[in-house]
Amino acid sequence: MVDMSVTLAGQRLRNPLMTASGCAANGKELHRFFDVAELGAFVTKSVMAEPRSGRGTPRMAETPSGMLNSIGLQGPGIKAFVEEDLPWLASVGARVLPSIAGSSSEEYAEVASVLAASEAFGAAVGVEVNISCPNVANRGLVFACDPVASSTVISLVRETLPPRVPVFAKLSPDVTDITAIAAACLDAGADGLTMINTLLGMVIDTDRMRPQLGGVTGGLSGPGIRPVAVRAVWQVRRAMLEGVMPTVPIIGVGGVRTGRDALELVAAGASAIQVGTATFNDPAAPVRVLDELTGLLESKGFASFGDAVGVAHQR
Amino acid sequence: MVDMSVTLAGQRLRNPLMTASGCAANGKELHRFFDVAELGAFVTKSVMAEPRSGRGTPRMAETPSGMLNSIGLQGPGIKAFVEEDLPWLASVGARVLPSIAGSSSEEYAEVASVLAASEAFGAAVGVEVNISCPNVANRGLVFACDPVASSTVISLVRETLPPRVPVFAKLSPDVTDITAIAAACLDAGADGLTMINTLLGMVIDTDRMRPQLGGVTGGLSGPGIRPVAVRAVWQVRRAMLEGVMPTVPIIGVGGVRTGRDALELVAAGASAIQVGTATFNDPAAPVRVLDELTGLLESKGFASFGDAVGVAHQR
Amino acid sequence: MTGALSTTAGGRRGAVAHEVAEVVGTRRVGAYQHLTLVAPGAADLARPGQFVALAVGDESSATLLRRSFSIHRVTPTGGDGTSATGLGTVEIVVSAVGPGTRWITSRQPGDTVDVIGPLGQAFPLPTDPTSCVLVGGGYGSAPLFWLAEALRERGCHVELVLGAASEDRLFGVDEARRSGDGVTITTDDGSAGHRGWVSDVLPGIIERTSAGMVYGCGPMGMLRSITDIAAAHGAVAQVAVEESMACGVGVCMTCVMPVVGSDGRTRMVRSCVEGPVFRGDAVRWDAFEGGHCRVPDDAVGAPRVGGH
Amino acid sequence: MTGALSTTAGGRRGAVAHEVAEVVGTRRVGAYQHLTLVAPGAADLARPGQFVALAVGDESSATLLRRSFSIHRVTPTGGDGTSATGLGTVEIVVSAVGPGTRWITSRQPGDTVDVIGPLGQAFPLPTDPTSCVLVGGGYGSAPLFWLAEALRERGCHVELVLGAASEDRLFGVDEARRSGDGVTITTDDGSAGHRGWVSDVLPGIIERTSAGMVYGCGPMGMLRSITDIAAAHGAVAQVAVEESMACGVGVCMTCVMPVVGSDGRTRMVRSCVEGPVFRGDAVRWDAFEGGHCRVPDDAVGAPRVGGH
Ligand SMILES: Cc1cc2nc3c(=O)[nH]c(=O)nc-3n(C[C@H](O)[C@H](O)[C@H](O)COP(=O)(O)OP(=O)(O)OC[C@H]3O[C@@H](n4cnc5c(N)ncnc54)[C@H](O)[C@@H]3O)c2cc1C
Ligand SMILES: Cc1cc2nc3c(=O)[nH]c(=O)nc-3n(C[C@H](O)[C@H](O)[C@H](O)COP(=O)(O)OP(=O)(O)OC[C@H]3O[C@@H](n4cnc5c(N)ncnc54)[C@H](O)[C@@H]3O)c2cc1C
Ligand SMILES: Cc1cc2nc3c(=O)[nH]c(=O)nc-3n(C[C@H](O)[C@H](O)[C@H](O)COP(=O)(O)O)c2cc1C
Ligand SMILES: Cc1cc2nc3c(=O)[nH]c(=O)nc-3n(C[C@H](O)[C@H](O)[C@H](O)COP(=O)(O)O)c2cc1C
Ligand code: FES
Ligand code: FES
Repeated sequence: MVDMSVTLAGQRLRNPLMTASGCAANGKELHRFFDVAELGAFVTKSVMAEPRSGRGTPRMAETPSGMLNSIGLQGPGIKAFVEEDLPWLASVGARVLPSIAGSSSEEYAEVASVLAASEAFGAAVGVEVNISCPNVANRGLVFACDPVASSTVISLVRETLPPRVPVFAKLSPDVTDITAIAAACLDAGADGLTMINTLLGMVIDTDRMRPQLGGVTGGLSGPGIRPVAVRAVWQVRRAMLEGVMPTVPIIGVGGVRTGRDALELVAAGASAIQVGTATFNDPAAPVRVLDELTGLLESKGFASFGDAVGVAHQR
Repeated sequence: MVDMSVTLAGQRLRNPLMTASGCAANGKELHRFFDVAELGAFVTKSVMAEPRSGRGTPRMAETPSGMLNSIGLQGPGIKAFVEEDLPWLASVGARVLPSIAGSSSEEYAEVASVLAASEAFGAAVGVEVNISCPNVANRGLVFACDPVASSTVISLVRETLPPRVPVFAKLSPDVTDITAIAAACLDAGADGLTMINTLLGMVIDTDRMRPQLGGVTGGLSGPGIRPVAVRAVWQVRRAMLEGVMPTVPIIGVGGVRTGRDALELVAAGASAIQVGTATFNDPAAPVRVLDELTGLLESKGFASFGDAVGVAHQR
Repeated sequence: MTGALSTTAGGRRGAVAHEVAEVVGTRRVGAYQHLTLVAPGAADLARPGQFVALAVGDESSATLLRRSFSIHRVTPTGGDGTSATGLGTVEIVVSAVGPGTRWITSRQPGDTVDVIGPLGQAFPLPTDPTSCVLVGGGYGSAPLFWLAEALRERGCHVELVLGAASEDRLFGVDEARRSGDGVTITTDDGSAGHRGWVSDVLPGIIERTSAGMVYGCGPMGMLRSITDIAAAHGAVAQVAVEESMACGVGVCMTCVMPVVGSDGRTRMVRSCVEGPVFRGDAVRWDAFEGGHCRVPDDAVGAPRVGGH
Repeated sequence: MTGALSTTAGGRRGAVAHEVAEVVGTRRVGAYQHLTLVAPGAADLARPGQFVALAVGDESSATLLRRSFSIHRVTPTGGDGTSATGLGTVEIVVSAVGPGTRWITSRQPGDTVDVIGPLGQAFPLPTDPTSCVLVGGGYGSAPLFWLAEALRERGCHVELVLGAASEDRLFGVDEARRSGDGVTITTDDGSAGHRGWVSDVLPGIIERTSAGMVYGCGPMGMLRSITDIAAAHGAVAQVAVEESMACGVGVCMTCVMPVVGSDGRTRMVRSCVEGPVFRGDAVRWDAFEGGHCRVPDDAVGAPRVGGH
């Protein structure tokens, strides 16, 4: 049997499989299909300070081997999250990686502090900071597109949270040099990285000859973008191996549908894997991918999951 | 009948359909499947100063709704191109958009000057400048990722070519802000833009647990990236409409497989369309897409192709 | 979930099955395809108004998102197990409008499709015998006959109104005659029944039958007018909507629409888990326009000028 | 190209047809699937050693790239037109190793596949009667029987050598006996014929028959050793390679390999248009290693230290 456990920035997880933020709601819905406590961690929908209605509809467009979404971070706000969602996840024994978001660096810090002060916070194995949000202070430029804005958010969140709780910065691929953003986040105190968020895309409704999404542009996800995710993980891992930045765990996400897909990200350097859009096709995808990945590692003779992380750099 | 002719930076084309550079070789191969003179323009494989062997193999990996390639700009060099390929294209009556490349801005200028001095240059309706090449003078950083490097190349090429010949800068989507690169190219004298080149991606061969491509990373193309191409064309066209930069024709490319796909790019702001990877599936794809696009415009009541360009910005 | 096995998460909230269903019947009905699927998990759990979500193609398909279809009827498992129907079947009626529905309607007996269901909220049934009008537009009538039978079992008087653009786009006229106490047909072009819309005949039927409940399933515009007419006649409308759904199971937030809650406040709620059936008068119809639905300014968490 | 029509660009260089081919036969042969396709354009133009490229799935498939297969046999159109074969058929032998070949081998009679062919260069035939040895590894034997017949028509003595890992991975043992003057079988596990590799028996056969030509089709390692053995015995090797091909028609440059030209210089040439058949001694076998092929330093346009 392959040892599938993994330690991410000091937190031991039973396995490396996670949901992806925004692709699994906050647990109850998927718990009808599998026991969410079976996951390495459950990543919740990015939560902001206040309740948010999100954008108008249509919010999605299907694309070849993927989809576009413009949800606009609809959510209940951090108060409702710590009162209802997090305790529920804790009650079923899930380990949680809450994802937080903000329109300003102060909002991130505020969300983090409410989270840290909450009763069920013990279920958290870290906090994922979704920096792919428009920064209202900077003409709506996404934090993750700017190393300075990214590092401001990460250092504020890092200061706010207790040291035992690792902070993962979730990066956007829509940048000229993702290693520069990664390095800025690590400099600011991030304990790990999650890569990648969606790519900015757009679909035209050719019946109406106008943008199909109510929000005009949206985020592209699904198997079609997997090569971009693998490349991003590879580049950042490579930079770590070359000593350009400290070596921290990378959580790989983007287009994973099967255990083989997950293994690509792992071999490129990911220490954990999130399954997003594939969950819409198969609600049990995160646990199915875990089974498939375990089987593959076994058949290749790996004794433990950790031995496979980044192996493609050695060959 | 819809009038499908289009005038691109002063050059009148019988229709807006083109091959995409590197996806159609230099004409003879596709001429077995359709008359290449039927196209608005035939875009040739990016040519450099000297003959190039390109990279080792494997040079390709199939991906969901797309593929990765790392050809490494294999080609005969500009001398053989102007002696053999361009005259052949001229002899069959094709209008040609030669694509040029270089490892330094001087190399681009050199290629442009040999091209401009060549006998069959009359067949050219412009020159496409592939600035998605590694700049040896800048640690291999791709020209198109840097506004200064992009603008240096474009102004040198612009100076070298006769004024009647429009220069199209072909942009990479792998940048934080594509409108900034577009503006820099226009400032430097580009008469039009081609968007987009491939996205940087990577595939791991999970049998061998190493990068599948001999060149490690490669360019991602095909229908899966179409939403990124539509978004890029939309953003730049929007910036033109907002007066941020002068309005010039945009040639749309990325993931076009059908007339409907082409119409997405047109409605987003493209005045011409290139078909790349889809040609590998259907060698006659460029002319099939032309037929399908013509039929769609007809059924929607457009009197001319030009009326459909950018319409999605008005609704 | 493997092979023909099904997993049913019966013990958890909103029990639902994920199963590989064999197609055991497919036939053309007017403009639609009527499919019968062996899906015992869904068949045993479903109630009228719920839907199933079908995957398109196999694991290598470029089409990732599921397609949703109202459950037309179910035949639960059990009984003596000797008849084919003892297998537990779910029937759906599909209009082939795009790549997904074209793939689904081309399935042949013996082929399998991946099915999740039952999903969403069923039509609420009145506790007392009430006079009810059931209005279906196009294939929207599919779930109504099963509903009609459930209502008549409770002693309700049931009238059905089926409307469509033309005769071939009506579904279940004969079935309507069997399941209801009265049937009215309308077509836009007059090729069957009254020429015109269901909204032309609905007021008269509500009045004639003193209906207290109006159930509707069909295009958005129709549901809105059903709601208005019901309200004008003091009846309650229950409508089943069709928003574009990426997951169907409540995890993606693409299928939302503005609905007024019991606290009087409007929220963007997921039509796949809190719907597809809503009280007509709770839906903020004013927010829908030209294929878009905006977030009403008074909705909980609506964007405020200058940010949140 | 529409429907079952085919377009054949006969007037232009390297005539090739693009056609929607109906599957008229499919049967299991050992570990392989033998398919017969109605593809009159390809059938009328093809010669032994050429290949066809098949699309996978329909227009909505996530699999864009074609898959290439050696032509096993063709039956041209013409004749009296009364027999089924008068339709013009192409036969291929497919090993289901991945998603594309699994889809292709699951096609049933009546299904269609999109076919482009014939592609590439055929095996060159000696102008004078020569003694020839034809060596096939696994399904690599598929194009050899047709070649054998063409050679015998020219008066050549033809010996066939078929090798595979095990008996079920041999293709065409009976056909070999019909088409050749002598047949030798090898399997790695000894389940049929000699235990061992084709390279174990080849030297003896070349010597015994004084062969001047050796034709090979199979895995790269085998082609290399055929080339070496032929050279050692003064024979010319002609080998058909299988490089990964994205387009098959010469436009993508993915299928290149280093081959020495008539000027003695090595170039990265496209194996789909300049191959798949190459003179064995022209191939730079030294550049292949562990699934990679590097550009030899002495190749035309090879990267130079410090850039180009
Ligand atoms: C709860 C519910 C019940 C439905 N019941 C039926 C039914 O009984 N019979 C029937 O024929 N159809 C029904 N539909 C509509 C059906 O789901 C769509 O027609 C189908 O998804 C279209 O897919 P496509 O690939 O053929 O078309 P496309 O238009 O190419 O679909 C592309 C995307 O848009 C979405 N979409 C497109 N049209 C609709 C629509 N009208 N409603 C929702 N999503 C849409 C699809 O899910 C898909 O993700 C129902 C929809 C919902 C939400
Ligand atoms: C000229 C030529 C003739 C061939 N003749 C035959 C034949 O007669 N019978 C037969 O069974 N197979 C033959 N092959 C190999 C066959 O094309 C591959 O097995 C097939 O493409 C694999 O596709 P897949 O989707 O099943 O597998 P995958 O491995 O998933 O294919 C993924 C990609 O890799 C490429 N690829 C994978 N393996 C090979 C390979 N061995 N050679 C070339 N490309 C590959 C595919 O084209 C595809 O683009 C031939 C290949 C070439 C180039
Ligand atoms: C509908 C949808 C909603 C998403 N919401 C969020 C979110 O709230 N926060 C976040 O960090 N990422 C969000 N994402 C991005 C995913 O977490 C993930 O990074 C991305 O989709 C790539 O992975 P995938 O291809 O497996 O989906 C969302 C993606 C989708 C499709
Ligand atoms: C095999 C291959 C080779 C390419 N070579 C070039 C090239 O030489 N110059 C260039 O500007 N773009 C090149 N491209 C990029 C295409 O021209 C095009 O911009 C890109 O593939 C997106 O379009 P598509 O999705 O239609 O293929 C190449 C693409 C492929 C797939
Ligand atoms: S369809 Fe995904 S939440 Fe409703
Ligand atoms: S396969 Fe495309 S050039 Fe050979």
